[in-house]
Amino acid sequence: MGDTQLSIAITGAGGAGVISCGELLLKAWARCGGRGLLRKAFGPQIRGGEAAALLKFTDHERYTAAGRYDIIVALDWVNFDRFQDEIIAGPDTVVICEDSERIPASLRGLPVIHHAFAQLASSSHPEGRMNMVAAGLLGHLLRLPMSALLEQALAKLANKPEAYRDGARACIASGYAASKDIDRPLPARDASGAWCLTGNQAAGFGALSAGVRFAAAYPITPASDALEWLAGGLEAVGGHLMQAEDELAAINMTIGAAFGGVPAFTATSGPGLALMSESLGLAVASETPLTLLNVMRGGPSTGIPTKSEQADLDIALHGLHGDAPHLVLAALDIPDCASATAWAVQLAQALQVPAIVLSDQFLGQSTAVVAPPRLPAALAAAEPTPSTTDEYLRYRLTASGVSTLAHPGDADARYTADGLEHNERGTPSARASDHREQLDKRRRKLESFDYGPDWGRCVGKGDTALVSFGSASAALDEAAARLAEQGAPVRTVALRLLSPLPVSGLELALAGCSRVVVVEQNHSAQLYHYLKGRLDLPLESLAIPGPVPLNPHTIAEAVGARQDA
Amino acid sequence: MGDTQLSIAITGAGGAGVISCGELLLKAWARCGGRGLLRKAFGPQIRGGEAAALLKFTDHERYTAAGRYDIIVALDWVNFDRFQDEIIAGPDTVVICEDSERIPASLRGLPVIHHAFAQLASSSHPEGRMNMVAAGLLGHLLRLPMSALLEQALAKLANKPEAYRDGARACIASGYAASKDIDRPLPARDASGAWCLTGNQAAGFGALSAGVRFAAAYPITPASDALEWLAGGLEAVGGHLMQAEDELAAINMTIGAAFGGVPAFTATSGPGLALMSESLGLAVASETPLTLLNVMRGGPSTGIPTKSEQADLDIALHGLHGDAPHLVLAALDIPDCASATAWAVQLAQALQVPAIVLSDQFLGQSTAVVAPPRLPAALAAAEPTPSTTDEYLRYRLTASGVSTLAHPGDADARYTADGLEHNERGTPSARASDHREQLDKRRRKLESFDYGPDWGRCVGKGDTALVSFGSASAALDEAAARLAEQGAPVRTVALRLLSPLPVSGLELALAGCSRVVVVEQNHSAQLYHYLKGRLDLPLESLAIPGPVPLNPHTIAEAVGARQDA
Amino acid sequence: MNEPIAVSPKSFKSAVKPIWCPGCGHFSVLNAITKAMAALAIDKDNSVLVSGIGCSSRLPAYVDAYGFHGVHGRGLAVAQGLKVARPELTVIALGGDGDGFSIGGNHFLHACRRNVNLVYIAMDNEVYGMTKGQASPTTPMDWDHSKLTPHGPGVRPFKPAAIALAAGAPWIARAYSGNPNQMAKLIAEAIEFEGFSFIHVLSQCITFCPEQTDWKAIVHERSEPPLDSADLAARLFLADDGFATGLLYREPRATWPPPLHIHKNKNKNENEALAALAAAFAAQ
Amino acid sequence: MNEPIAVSPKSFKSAVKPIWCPGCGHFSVLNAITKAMAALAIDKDNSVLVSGIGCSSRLPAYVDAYGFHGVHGRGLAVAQGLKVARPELTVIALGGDGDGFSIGGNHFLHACRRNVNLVYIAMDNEVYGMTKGQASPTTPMDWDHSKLTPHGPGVRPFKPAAIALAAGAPWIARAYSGNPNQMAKLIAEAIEFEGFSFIHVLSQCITFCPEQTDWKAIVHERSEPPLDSADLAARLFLADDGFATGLLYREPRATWPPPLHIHKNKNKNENEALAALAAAFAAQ
Ligand SMILES: Cc1ncc(C[n+]2csc(CCOP(=O)(O)OP(=O)(O)O)c2C)c(N)n1
Ligand SMILES: Cc1ncc(C[n+]2csc(CCOP(=O)(O)OP(=O)(O)O)c2C)c(N)n1
Ligand code: SF4
Ligand code: SF4
Ligand SMILES: [Mg+2]
Ligand SMILES: [Mg+2]
Repeated sequence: MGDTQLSIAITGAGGAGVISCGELLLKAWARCGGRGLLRKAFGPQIRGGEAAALLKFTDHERYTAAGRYDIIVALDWVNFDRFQDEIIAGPDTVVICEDSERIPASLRGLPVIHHAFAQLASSSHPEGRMNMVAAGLLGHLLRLPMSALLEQALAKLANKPEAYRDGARACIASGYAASKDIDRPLPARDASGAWCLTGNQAAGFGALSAGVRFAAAYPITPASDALEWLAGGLEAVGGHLMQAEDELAAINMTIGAAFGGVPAFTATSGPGLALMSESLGLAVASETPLTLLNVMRGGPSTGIPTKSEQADLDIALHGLHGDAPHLVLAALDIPDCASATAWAVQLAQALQVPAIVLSDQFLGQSTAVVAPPRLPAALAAAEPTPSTTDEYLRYRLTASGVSTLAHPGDADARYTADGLEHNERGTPSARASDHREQLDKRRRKLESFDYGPDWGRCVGKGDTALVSFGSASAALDEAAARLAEQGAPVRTVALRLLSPLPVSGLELALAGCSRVVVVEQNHSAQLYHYLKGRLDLPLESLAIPGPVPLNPHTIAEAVGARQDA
Repeated sequence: MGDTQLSIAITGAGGAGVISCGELLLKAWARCGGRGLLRKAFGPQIRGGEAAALLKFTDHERYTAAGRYDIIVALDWVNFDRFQDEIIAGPDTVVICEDSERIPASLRGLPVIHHAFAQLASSSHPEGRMNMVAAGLLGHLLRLPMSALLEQALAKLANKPEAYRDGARACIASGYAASKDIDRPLPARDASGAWCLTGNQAAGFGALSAGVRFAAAYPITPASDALEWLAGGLEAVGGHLMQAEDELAAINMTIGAAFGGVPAFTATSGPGLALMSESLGLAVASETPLTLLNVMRGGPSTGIPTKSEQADLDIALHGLHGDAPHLVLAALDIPDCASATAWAVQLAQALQVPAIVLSDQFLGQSTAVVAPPRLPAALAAAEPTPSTTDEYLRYRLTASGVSTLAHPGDADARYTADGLEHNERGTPSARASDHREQLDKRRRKLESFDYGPDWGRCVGKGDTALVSFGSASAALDEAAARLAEQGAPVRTVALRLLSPLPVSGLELALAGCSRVVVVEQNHSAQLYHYLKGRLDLPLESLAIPGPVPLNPHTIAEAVGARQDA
Repeated sequence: MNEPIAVSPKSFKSAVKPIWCPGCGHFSVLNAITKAMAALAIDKDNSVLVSGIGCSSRLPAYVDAYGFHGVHGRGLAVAQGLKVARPELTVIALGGDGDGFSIGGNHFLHACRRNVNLVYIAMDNEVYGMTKGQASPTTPMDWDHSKLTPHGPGVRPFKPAAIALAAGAPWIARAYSGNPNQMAKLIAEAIEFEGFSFIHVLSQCITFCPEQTDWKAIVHERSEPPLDSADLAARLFLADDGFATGLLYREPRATWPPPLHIHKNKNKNENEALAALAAAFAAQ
Repeated sequence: MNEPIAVSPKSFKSAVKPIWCPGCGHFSVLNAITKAMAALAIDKDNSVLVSGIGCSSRLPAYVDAYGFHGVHGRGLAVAQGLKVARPELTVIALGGDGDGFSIGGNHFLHACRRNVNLVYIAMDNEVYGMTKGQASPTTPMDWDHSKLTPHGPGVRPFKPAAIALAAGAPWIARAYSGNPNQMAKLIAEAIEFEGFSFIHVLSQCITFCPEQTDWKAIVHERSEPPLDSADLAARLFLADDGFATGLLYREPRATWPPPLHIHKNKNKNENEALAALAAAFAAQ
């Protein structure tokens, strides 16, 4: 397995189509057997702001964003400037731009290729666009056949007027022709059977595969596209997606469908999760299963809606009022968005509890070429403890904590589900004994369940361990690879199950470590404090807020440096 | 200082007026120089359910609920039964009831006084009510002059028809006459200058005293009466209370008034806090000061709305999405509801941040006779770091993290407050450097502030410490007294400031302890895990969920027992 | 309405004893619901009552059917999700004026628009009963019995029928707790109506608004057939006294989801569909 | 409206450059607002623009006044709290159709009822622009351009003016982004009106609804004087095409808080009042 990479950043105005250009290139590359990743970066607002397509072409699956770019294509400099903190050049970076006069300070001294995007676009065709010129240019650099580029462009424009397609054809051709060769090794293209998808699509697919047949939706960046994919997906399998008036309605519609026995799902991001938290508590108390995908973005408040951060861990774990035990999972990478979501649906259904799956803008909106996601095998149906009475008791106290869940339509099991504290029958009760028994039951069913080995991914050996969750895990793995090269091998533990915390699994995985560094992409070290509050281990924190993706190099350095200190 | 106590429980149906009876007795007692506490207990719903007035007459200020009752007055047994877990009899308890045939098992064998409440009520006056008969009876037992009872009864009925007052007079008189003496020592009545109020009233008073001139309200048990008191209080000082359509409106109205420069307040309980969490994040990001009183009740979800629990600590600390540092305080007892709330208002204004004050149903709705609350001295106004530019920068980076806050009407400081990440000027920005700087600033202003010694109350010496927050603290102090009597003195630390956690103060207070037991009234040990996540101390957990009040005896035993183990 | 069948309304009551104050109007609503269910010989196992929080919202536990007692103000959202997921069920949402018009106002608006086929019964006593008598959106401007608004709310009362109409509800009736037979008839009609049917029930709170016993004298049954055009109905709802009872407006229109959609869903081969979705992700 | 004074609208623009798509209708609303402010020679230091989240809601930062850019759907609540706390300020709330009629629907309803003296401008482009073009409450039933609702939302569009009227708004106008002069005039009138004034602006989203350029041909100015009775206005709002512009309805009524209350508050001695409140707690 070689390790050749080529990374390309393309920046432009929000409407200039750099993202489409990146998608076209990645898909054409994938079509020819290549692997890679496209990260999408936007300004604070979706329209009218800046956009960047951040491509990484690789010869094996790599889920981290590029730290430095080999090629930077700037359609203009104003918009490039807004990514100053995010698009870093290396010493060999090649800059391709229209305006070679006003190159920003950070790129000065680098080789520059001037390219008249605007002029080529307009001279090629009345409907010509700069992004297609760029696609042609970069397609040539990537040594892709023009036919592969055209195939993708035409597929994308299939429902548009003929003139658009003609324009794309002409521009790709002229970009291709005008391309100057640069001397860069290209990653091998030998994949087969790969999929090309975003984490949000993967999450939708995972949900559907695990049986979700109802979703309620209120749009929010960066979760909307998971819901958009599901709208079509649900229709295909015979389910329903309802667009709700707000997140309060969305979560309650989800609860309603779930109460009806139809596995139900919703997706949102931080602000929406906050709005849903009251009713998540209702799902806990009424023991209604549901799955909620939270695609994290920069916070607090509206924050940085279009950029990635891992700062909703606290609210996912502790954002419900009262003692409200529930499931929290995290997807580790783009294909794992499918696996983790499918697992969450299974667990939620089996344990009659809401499950929150944490993803983030990076995972959710990046497109990757990957092996098809591994979907979890169906959970063995929990053996219901036989009832000792004839009467149906919705909230019967059982050894496992799980009671038989009847649904409307089931004969002679009529009951009223309740968010008020209740007795086994479901009748509201304020008695201390009922309260204690139901609190115990709701905790017991989560804590006594055997989650198996899927709670996390543990790799490597060493005296030092790096622990993380979600998308930070890929950066961890790359950091570990670097440290191993430097002769300082480390273990990595990536948590897929965050609540209930797999304490014994973690303790085993971290046994004997003299250092445990908790790495996460937020400011207040949320995972660190959570783990420290539950484990007796020598923890250290490495918390770096977004929106720039976690850099494996930085992590390796920080860990290495402290090792020396 | 003696330590004579007399505790009386009066139970009846929701509409039977046992609470009024208890209030009448406590107020008459206070009027005669006595000290005491009235805890109110209700069934799961306010109307039509059961109610209990739980009185404790004492000779010095005591803020815990009684563990056992010396006298139990049951107007009927059906409603008494619903309090089985809460109203515990001792070996010498006297039972006073109408129906001495159907005494429940738990009370059998105790001395019983039969009292024909219903018959006396109806024979005394057409408008006669049992609760007033009971008031007369118990007033006599307490050796209160009849005039003191009548004074309170007539004041309460001042706006009712004359016949009601006549009925009350007649019933009190006949109850008084029919009273049989029981041989119990009575606490001394030598207080002067005391106040008689609930924690919710105290919180309202604290808010007003600290300058609050606007409140927004959505009713919720057990917080509504804080808002109801404030409606009158604000009118008296020239402010406004707006009744909102929901909690989302309430918190945003509060933010609006605060943005206008008027110190603003709202109060709610768990479900409402959950709904407010998104907009609390807005207050954090836009640096808008406000104070939110959260009167905790049994959870999760609708839970047990009328009973006390301390299970909203997690959501108060961690319920906001993104990295959203804010203030969390807790009132330690009924008068401290005034002091802690006033301090919270001062801190929120000084640090331009939302402050959550945790109280609970026990503190909020119990009436106590206490020394007037101590209000904090005005905070020294933070010296604003002089600006180096002429331009007004709303979110200027300063050493303290606090920037000058201009309000509409101020000349030439126009800016737009924003929940989007922004630069110093307030202009939205998605740049990593702006994000990092503003995250640092928002944390810095909270963490670098000197909160002084008011962060908690530390009492006693010993190798073992008991740590708690809020209303559990009183139980802690009594447990400590018991342990001291048993020759096992302990320290107690009651936290008034929970976030930012006063780590150095705590470490000093707990220095040298070999055991630190974290005591709290919830199921999942929320304070324990929070402290463990932030302190390197040998912590143990003693978490007991509601709704029965924490019992000092149980705590002392648990701590003692473990000491032996 | 079908021929009444000999099922006793009592058999539709559950074993849980209502804990409302004696004289509360909500008792009549409970009676009217069980009467209507009996009259239609409704299948208990396939019926669900959904509510929010309030004295009124406690009702589902008192009926022998499936029930969902949710959180304050969100019952209509639960009911819509349920009905869309399980179109064969009879779904009745209910709650109070605080629950439905104050905190739940947005869901009320959008449920009227969306027109999912279910019944919504708003039990309006012009007060927050459960939390001890604060003003609700329907409270008269000058009602000064609450300490929270000691001079009255000072806000124009919310007009449920007018809002429902403006938002697009196709079936609007008003009933009164003093006339449970009329109410039962309306509930039965609402269940049979194809679409979102809204029944505004004047249901007195004897404890906090004893003055509502005067409603008896004011309430009047509207004898004309229901109006069938929104602009005419709007005049009625905005200009009248709000005490006319009966079926006031009826103008059926497309429900959500489109019936075709429900039908189409029945015949899907899920595995084939999933395989096709997977195939679309194939890179090569 | 006062005699226009020679203040330039441009001086009411801030230094922040709008980042809307070229051709977005929201530019006109910005122009109309600054024009109205100039025409009234409004004191910038005493004016506040409050908004929620959406392309439209970004507007406050572009005006040289105080501004508050809140969270999605809650701008009206912020604006009401602000105006009640600081009655001397000029407060303009604004936002989009998603912000105001979907997630913010409940606050819209209750703001109309409550009648706090402020202006509310809803910039309606029948779409969620900011989140890339999903259906909003005002989207036509069959608009199938969003993947979230690939066959169209299938729900009857929300009628903002009809809802505002039913909820009790006393002043309702409609404007169009293609006619900023008329809009400026209406905004100025709204500012001067004593009460809650609602301007429904048809403001096209060129990116996601290019078909809205056709509005130019459909929009028609209503020349009659504004209606002054709710039941008549209801007929107009429910039966017409929704494209009539101008001041459509005006029927002043009591604002909240009652003006007397505001006035009384001015003369309180706070210390005396606090002492009296404390005295009421005295036990002996
Ligand atoms: C989120 C939330 N806010 C507030 C409450 C408190 N609360 C419970 S019931 C209720 C009002 C009930 O009034 P209504 O719906 O009219 O029912 P009624 O009791 O009058 O029948 C309120 C405000 C709550 N349970 N949850
Ligand atoms: C609580 C919450 N939910 C969802 C969003 C995502 N969101 C941002 S703007 C918007 C819709 C904006 O539409 P509209 O108000 O019509 O404004 P426009 O962009 O069309 O001008 C949505 C759903 C959010 N920011 N917050
Ligand atoms: S308080 Fe009012 S609404 Fe509630 S049960 Fe009693 S009478 Fe009925
Ligand atoms: S997306 Fe639409 S609403 Fe948003 S700025 Fe562009 S044109 Fe305007
Ligand atoms: Mg009510
Ligand atoms: Mg819009």
